[in-house]
Amino acid sequence: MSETNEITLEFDSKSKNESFARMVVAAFVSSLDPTIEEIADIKTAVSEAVTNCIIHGYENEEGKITLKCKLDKNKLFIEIMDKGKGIENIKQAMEPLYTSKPELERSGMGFAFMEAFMDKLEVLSTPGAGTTILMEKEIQSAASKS
Amino acid sequence: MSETNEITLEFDSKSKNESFARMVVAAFVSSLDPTIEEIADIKTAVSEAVTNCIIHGYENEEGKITLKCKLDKNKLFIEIMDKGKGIENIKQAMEPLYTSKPELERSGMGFAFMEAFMDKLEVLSTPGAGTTILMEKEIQSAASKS
Amino acid sequence: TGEIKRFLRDDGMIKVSRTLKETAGKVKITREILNNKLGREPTIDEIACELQIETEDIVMALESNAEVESLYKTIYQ
Ligand SMILES: Nc1ncnc2c1ncn2[C@@H]1O[C@H](COP(=O)(O)OP(=O)(O)O)[C@@H](O)[C@H]1O
Ligand SMILES: Nc1ncnc2c1ncn2[C@@H]1O[C@H](COP(=O)(O)OP(=O)(O)O)[C@@H](O)[C@H]1O
Ligand SMILES: [Mg+2]
Ligand SMILES: [Mg+2]
Repeated sequence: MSETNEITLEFDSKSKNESFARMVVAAFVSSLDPTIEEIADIKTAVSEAVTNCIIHGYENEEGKITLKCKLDKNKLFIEIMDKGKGIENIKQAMEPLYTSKPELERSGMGFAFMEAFMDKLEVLSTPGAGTTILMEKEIQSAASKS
Repeated sequence: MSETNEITLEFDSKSKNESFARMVVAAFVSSLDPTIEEIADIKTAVSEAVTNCIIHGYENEEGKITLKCKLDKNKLFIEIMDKGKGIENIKQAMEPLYTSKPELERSGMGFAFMEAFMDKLEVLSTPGAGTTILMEKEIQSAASKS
Repeated sequence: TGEIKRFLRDDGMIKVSRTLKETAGKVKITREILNNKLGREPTIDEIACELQIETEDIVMALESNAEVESLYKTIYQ
């Protein structure tokens, strides 16, 4: 049996599914025996990405969000995709504190958190077509944790 | 926002994903605040169905398993599908204690458990094309539990 | 079929959310104890082993708690 494992989840763009998506990723990565801190970091990144799909991508209208997770040895790859309105200026969007919705009291720190809590972050987007977030994180094995 | 919620999950036919699929379904129904017994029942049914896909459907070869969950008010619908070898005689397969793999010390009680723990069970299968299990269960509302 | 169910378990009508909160509390304490003992963050399997519960239940219990803990640490440390 190969050492990779892959799942694809599609769910409705509803705020209650943010918690669900977070749990799915936590459940998926639990086979690598992570620490609670590693799980918390990953969940935060997933929350931020999924919230962005719901609030910015679909602007609270109905839509589908796709979450892909892949494990290759002890490396976790996460892809979160919406087919919403997309991002015009990705560089600006990724700047800490930048938000296009200050009226919603958004912190503008979503991308900053994803970058801080994961090893790698990539943002792909086409205005009018949607946004895809790619993230990577290596889970330390228990042996190398000490 | 409508009262239904739907997810589709696709995962590899690997035994460690049995636990994963169980957690996903538990996470999905958690918004209804079920009892321990309800969750245990649902998890058992999901485990049995997923194990069947892995052991019987794909006979431990690689393959994809699809899990769909839908909530309509407090009714949970679960669909578990493989594209494996299918079942020749569904009636026989569903008989308690029947197993086509006695050499693996299977109990032959998988379908019996799914029937016991869920409100409804339906088995669709085409030899050579795959098997789909449909299950339903109503989660008692918090109000009606006192 | 009700017979099989009663034979297998007798957890009655207790809500999952309640036991998950209890588990979350135990996990929190055990994490600290193991952290002190090992001199590093324990893994979830180590916590599960110490508490004699399933790793699955720990994963579920984590969600019932404040999951933004790690955020706070980063901002306010
Ligand atoms: N999935 C998305 N679809 C469309 N726009 C997005 C998406 N994700 C992020 N953005 C844009 O990037 C900006 C910055 O995102 P973020 O750092 O999470 O801050 P915030 O969500 O608080 O606004 C958002 O305000 C929005 O304009
Ligand atoms: N997904 C499936 N694909 C092919 N055959 C299946 C599948 N699920 C069940 N079966 C058949 O139905 C029989 C009975 O299943 P079950 O009641 O779960 O008992 P057991 O798994 O212990 O054999 C199996 O032995 C197998 O022949
Ligand atoms: Mg954001
Ligand atoms: Mg079986």
